Amino acid sequence: MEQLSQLLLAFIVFLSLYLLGSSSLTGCIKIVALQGMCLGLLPLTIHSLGFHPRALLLAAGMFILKGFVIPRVLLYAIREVKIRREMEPMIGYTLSLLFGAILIGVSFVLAERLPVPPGLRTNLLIPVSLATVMMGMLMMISRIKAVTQVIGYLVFENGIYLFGLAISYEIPWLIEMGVLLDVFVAVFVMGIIINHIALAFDSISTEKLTRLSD
Amino acid sequence: METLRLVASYLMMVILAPPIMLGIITKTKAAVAGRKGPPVLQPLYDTIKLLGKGAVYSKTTTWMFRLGPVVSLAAVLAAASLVPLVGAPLIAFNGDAILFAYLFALGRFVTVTAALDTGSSFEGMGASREVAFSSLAEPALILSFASLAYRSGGLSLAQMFAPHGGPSAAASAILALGSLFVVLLAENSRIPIDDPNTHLELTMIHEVMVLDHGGPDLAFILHGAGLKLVLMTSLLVRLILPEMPAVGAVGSLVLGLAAAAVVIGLVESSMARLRLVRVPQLLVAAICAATFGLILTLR
Amino acid sequence: MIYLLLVGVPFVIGLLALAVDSDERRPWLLPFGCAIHSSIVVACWRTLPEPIASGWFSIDGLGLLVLSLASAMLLVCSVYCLEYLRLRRERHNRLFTACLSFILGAVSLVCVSRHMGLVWVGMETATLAAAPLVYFNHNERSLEATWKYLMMGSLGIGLALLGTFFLALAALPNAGQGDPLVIDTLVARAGTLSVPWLRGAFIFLLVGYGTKMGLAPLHSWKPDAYGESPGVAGAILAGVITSCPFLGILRAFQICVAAGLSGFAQSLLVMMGLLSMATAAVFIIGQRDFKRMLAYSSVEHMGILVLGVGLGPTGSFAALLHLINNGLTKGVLFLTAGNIHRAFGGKTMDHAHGALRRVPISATLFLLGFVAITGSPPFAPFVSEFSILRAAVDGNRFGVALGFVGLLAVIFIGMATTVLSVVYGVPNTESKEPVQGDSPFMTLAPLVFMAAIVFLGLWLPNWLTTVLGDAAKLLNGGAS
Amino acid sequence: MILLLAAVLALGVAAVLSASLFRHGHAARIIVIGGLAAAAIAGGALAWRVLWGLEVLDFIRPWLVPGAVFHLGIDSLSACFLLLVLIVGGCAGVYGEGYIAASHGHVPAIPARFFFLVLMASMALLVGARSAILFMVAWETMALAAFGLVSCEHGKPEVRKAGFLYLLCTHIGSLCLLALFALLGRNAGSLEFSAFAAAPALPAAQRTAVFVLALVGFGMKAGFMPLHIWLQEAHPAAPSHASAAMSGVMIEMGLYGLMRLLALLGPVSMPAAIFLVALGLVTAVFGIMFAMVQRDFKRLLAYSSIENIGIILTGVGLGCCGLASGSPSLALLGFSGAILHTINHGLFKSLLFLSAGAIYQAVGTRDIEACGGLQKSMPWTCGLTAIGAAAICGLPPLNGFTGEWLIYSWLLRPDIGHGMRFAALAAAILGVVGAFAVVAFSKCYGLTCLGQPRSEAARNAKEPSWIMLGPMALLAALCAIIGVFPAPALYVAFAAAGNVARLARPAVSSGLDEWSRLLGVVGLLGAGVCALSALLWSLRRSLLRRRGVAAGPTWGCGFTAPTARMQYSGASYPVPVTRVFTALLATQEEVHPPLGYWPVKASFASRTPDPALERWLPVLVAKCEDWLSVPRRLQHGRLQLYLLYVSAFLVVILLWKL
Repeated sequence: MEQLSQLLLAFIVFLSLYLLGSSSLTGCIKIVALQGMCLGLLPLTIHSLGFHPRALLLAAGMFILKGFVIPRVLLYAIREVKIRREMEPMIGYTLSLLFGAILIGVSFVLAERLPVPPGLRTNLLIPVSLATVMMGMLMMISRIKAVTQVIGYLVFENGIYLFGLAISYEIPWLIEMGVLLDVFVAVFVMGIIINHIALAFDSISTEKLTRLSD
Repeated sequence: METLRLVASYLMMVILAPPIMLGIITKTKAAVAGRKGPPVLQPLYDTIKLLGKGAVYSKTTTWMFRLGPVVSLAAVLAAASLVPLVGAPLIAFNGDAILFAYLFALGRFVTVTAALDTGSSFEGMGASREVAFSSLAEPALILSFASLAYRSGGLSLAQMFAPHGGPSAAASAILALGSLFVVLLAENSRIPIDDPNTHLELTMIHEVMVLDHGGPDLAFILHGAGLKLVLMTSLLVRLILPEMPAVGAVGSLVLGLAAAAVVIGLVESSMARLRLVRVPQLLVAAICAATFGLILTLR
Repeated sequence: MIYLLLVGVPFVIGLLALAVDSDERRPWLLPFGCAIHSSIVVACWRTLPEPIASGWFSIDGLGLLVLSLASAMLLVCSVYCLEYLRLRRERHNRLFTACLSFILGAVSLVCVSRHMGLVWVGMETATLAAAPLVYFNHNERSLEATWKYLMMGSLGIGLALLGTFFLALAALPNAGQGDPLVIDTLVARAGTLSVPWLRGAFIFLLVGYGTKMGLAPLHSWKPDAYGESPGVAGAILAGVITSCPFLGILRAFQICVAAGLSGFAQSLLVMMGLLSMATAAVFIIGQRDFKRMLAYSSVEHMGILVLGVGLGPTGSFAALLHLINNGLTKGVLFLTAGNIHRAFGGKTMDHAHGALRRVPISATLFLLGFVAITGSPPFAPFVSEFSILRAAVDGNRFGVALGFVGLLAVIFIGMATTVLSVVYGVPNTESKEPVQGDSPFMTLAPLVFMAAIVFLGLWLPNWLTTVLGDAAKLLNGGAS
Repeated sequence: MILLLAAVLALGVAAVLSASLFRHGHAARIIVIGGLAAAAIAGGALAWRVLWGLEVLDFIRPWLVPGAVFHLGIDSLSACFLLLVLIVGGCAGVYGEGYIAASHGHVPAIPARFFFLVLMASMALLVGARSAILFMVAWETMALAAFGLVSCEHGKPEVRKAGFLYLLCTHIGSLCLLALFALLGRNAGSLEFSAFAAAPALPAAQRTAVFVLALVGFGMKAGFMPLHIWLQEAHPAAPSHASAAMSGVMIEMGLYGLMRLLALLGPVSMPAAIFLVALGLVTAVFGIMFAMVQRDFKRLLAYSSIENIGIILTGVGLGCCGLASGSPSLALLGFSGAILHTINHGLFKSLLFLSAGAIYQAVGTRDIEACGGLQKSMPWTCGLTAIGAAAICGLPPLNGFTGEWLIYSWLLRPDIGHGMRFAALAAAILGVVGAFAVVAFSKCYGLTCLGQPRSEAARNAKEPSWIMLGPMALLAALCAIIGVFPAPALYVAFAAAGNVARLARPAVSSGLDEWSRLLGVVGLLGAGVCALSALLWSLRRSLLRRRGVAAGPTWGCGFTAPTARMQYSGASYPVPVTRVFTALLATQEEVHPPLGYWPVKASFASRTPDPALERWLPVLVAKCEDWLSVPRRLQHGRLQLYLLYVSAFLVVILLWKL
């Protein structure tokens, strides 16, 4: 079990890095979906208590939502506004990958300062979740298309959820609900906004959204 | 009785001294120039004659123009009461020196405004020059007053302008004297700062301000100017001259005044009027002298 | 029960508003709902309700303050809305009206819930409910503003959630007995919390809620959102919605102090406070758009709030007082700014000149509001700002005091330039739409706020003082 | 003490009524004058009681504002300023009614009335305030009311500029005062003035801080060089009765603050005292120099206010020197000189501003070059102006001399310590200032009222209504009375000075006897001058009665066709002096000399910009501008950047603090 969870975590980090480097929009969405599925599997593996009914429930919910529903919404959105597939990051792919690597380092440094919470099989969870959060933020910062920023936000959310796993048993299920609600609403609202942007600018590049400034 | 005598002699000095002193000055100048010159009492005759005359007033002028000569003479008369003309002053108190200076300022203010009242460009010019030069003479006057006050230990003219001993005191007194002499020339518009009997308006300072006055007004003005001269000269004389017991206080003062008149006459006939642009420099020099004198007293 | 009412009534009203489909009649729901809510709040003032649901819900001084502020401001603003929405016939106000009362509900949730998770949920609801307000004008600029507001807001919300998780991890050692995220439990067992996690929690909560509150350098959405939304939305954003994240930060601070981390927390707060004031000063100088100027002034005052909290008990008292004063004054400023904006059809110095001639009452109130917000007596903000200054000086923080006064001066210069040129002068005659002067309700609302400011500036009621004192004690480790 | 409250309330109620209920016509006029009268009666009675040594209990009530107590108290210092406020303000207020009526709507009546009365009320409250918060409330209300008055006619851009500048300066000053009181409150543990007085002495560094803060905070209001920048802009902008009250009383409140602080905290160190004297002299010289070269007569008056503030500050500094050198008599002399000059300045400066207002309304311009010959058309106004001008030059029969005389006799006192002989130089500088004042005001009065009219408007100007002339006459009468009979004013000044120097009444009264004797003689001589003038005048009359008096044209020295334009102009009049100080004044001249044999047109224009406002400040502002432009780029408009700020800040904080 432990190896499996380690493996999954490593895979999640790898997926985030891959996202930073990948250029195709649909590809990105698919990768996020994949990452979501991994997250869905993770609770089954990570805790010493093994197959807990709530863990199953949570896993199923996450698997469906992050793996299928949200990617569908996104794909629908980009089909609606028929944007060009390829997209250009503000900083080149290599550089953003480099930053991603640095952020992973940073997150491990930070995790060093935090004691490992009890009842956790792997001490990899905290740094990985921090790294995912940071890479999500990096993606939001470095990409231009609105959709990609949404994807970045999804990665960020995945990181938070990953963190939530660490304590998913100690505190009631409200937190998970919070995560789901958060992800769902975020994507939902942003989808609407993207459509409006499309109507307003007939392209969803945020380049146009720089009128308001001092 | 005593006070009555004092007042009487005071009036004598105030009425007679100015014209006679002016007369002596003109007489000296004439003598130096090798002329006979008018009699010594000529200014007195002039004054009396002017008092008897009528007056012509410009249609531009208002009551300010008529008030000017009156108030300026009154101010000088009031100043006279502070000066020990007959041994002791009529009124003496600590700080009357400042009042003395400001009474002259009052006279200047009304003369200047009276001049401006005529609306003549020439009189405006005279007024402008008068206020300018007097504002440079003011610090010299006050600084020399200060050094004299410090050295005599009192801020009353009677005290300040009494002869005192002491070498350093003497030195400072001499410097103060010098600057005071320049102030005297400036205040009374004598050569080398101003020429009382020039006839080119463009070069005048004081005379040009009184061009429009005539009759009693002019008499007041002339007498006031003369009295001003007498007052300041008598102060200087008291500072220089020790009181001669033979002739008494009044006598020594009169003699001193006569001598001063001769000196002024000699100065005026020996040198020419300065160019107007040079006048401020002379006054500033006086200020420097007074400051130096002050520093000497402080030492 | 009373909690249910506080949270439920607004949501019910909001749903009703969604149901009603007449733009004329719908707005009347708002004052109605707000009045009910306010009466409940008054009831709370009389007797504080008991905690329920194993301490998940209860009201303490802090919550009561924010709750009352929110309720009162929304009541007055809803009156303003009646007329405002009548003037804006061209827009459907269904979402606008509903969201206003959803906001009230969410804010009430934040105030009455003592569970950090619930606090967070309420915060998120408030954020989302505010988005349609920002987007009310439906033009490109408001769209951009909304986009930025939502992205930044979501980021902040996410970080705040992460902070909440950190808090839970800090509380893990005493998991099992009770719910670890209930504030009272956290404060009670503060000694047993694991310090590194708590530090992390505070940092994440500060950054997360700070983003929503608009502390520099996390403020960058603020000028856009405030500048492009209608005046009344600005008033609610600046007066009500910013006070929720502030409450969240206060909760975190409360726990840190109880756990003996007060030095760490205070240093962070003071730093962010001064930084926010400095940033505001930089951008207020030479600001030509008076709504953006107000936004930056809001950044400044958020800074003043956290600065005050960072200065210890007296400072916290002043900061809590300033929370109320700032909210009310911002109400005056934004509402009158909206009126001026509408009277001139523009919100920059180039459009708006001589407002005193065109909308005399609004312009006078705008001017007075400016004088008040910059801390001149006899207005209320003077009292709080002066107390904060005294707190700094009394605590020997002379550098902080110097920075505080200096920044206040610079900000005053900046605001005066804009405000005076807007208020005074002669209006340029060629204006597009027919000029509309002052209208009763829309001047009444800011007038009420102004009256409140003057009153509080000259006479701070005892009951308010006691509650403020209790809250300040609560914050700084005293027993509630 | 109830009386003070009554006065404040009367003014406040009158303000509200005149603004709200009775907006127009006689009702408002009656309300205003009634309020002023009621306040004057109540306050006057109170001041009388205090000055004549009767005990007045403080009025202390709890005040539900953190750290505040509603504490009113009054001592001779307060009473002295209260009297000044009520007299000058009352005259200005009554005049203002006529002024507003005669302005035909140029001066908006409601704000002019309302803010004026609020200004009065706040000043009356200010002198009674005995706790920092009450003081600040009164202070700021005063400042805001004055701002309202300045920007009454905000249609004009220069008025807006002036109002903006004034608001800036006053608010920065208030912030300094806030810091000051916070510092004192920290030391005393309370914001009560009595606690300040009782508190232990501050450490040296904080003492310096207090000194600087007080100097900036109060000096901004009083207009010490170079903090004066708002003054010469605001006074011309305000309606004349407002500028009279502002220049006559409000700016002196800054000095009241300084003296109040001295009375609370005790003597300052010798260097600080000497610094005060130096600052006062610099301010005085600067003010009068720039007054000389103005062509707008209200601006000229404003600059001369700076000068007089400088003289008063010199007096205060001398008093501090006395305290620092442990000589109570010198301290008393300095302070009393300062306070006496404050009273006098309040009287003649408001008189001059009022007459300036009358002339402005009659001629329609404030430009000296467009006036002239007004003494024929409006003899009363010009006569009163003459009195004011003579008084402000400090000429003997009038009150201006008395205060200056006290300061002179401090400076030239032969028995002051050897270390303080620098005083003589100060005396010389004061002498220059006095002489320059003669230049400035012989110009102001002479060129405005005398000579030939320089414009059509000046030729057919009209005398203002009695309601404007009455207050002016009253002020002029007070100037003359104090000049010839200074004893009462001196008594007030000494009582107040005793408070400032923290001396007991016996010590004060012994000093008072000496100096009132001397000043009595001065007044006597002044009366003598008047008597002599009357004598000579009647002599002249009798002489001229016998002879004829003819009228003719002014003697043109042979030039037969002089015109009004050939008179000496305001620009050319002070030139002989200004030529000497070109380097300091930096007058800008624009000369187009007549060219060729048949010159078509030639012109000469000169202007002297205020150095602090127009030469130093812009440089500073420009520096700040380009310094600020760097961080402005941060608000770039790009969402990605904003997100970057958040993330970067988070990471930094985490690495630093976690």
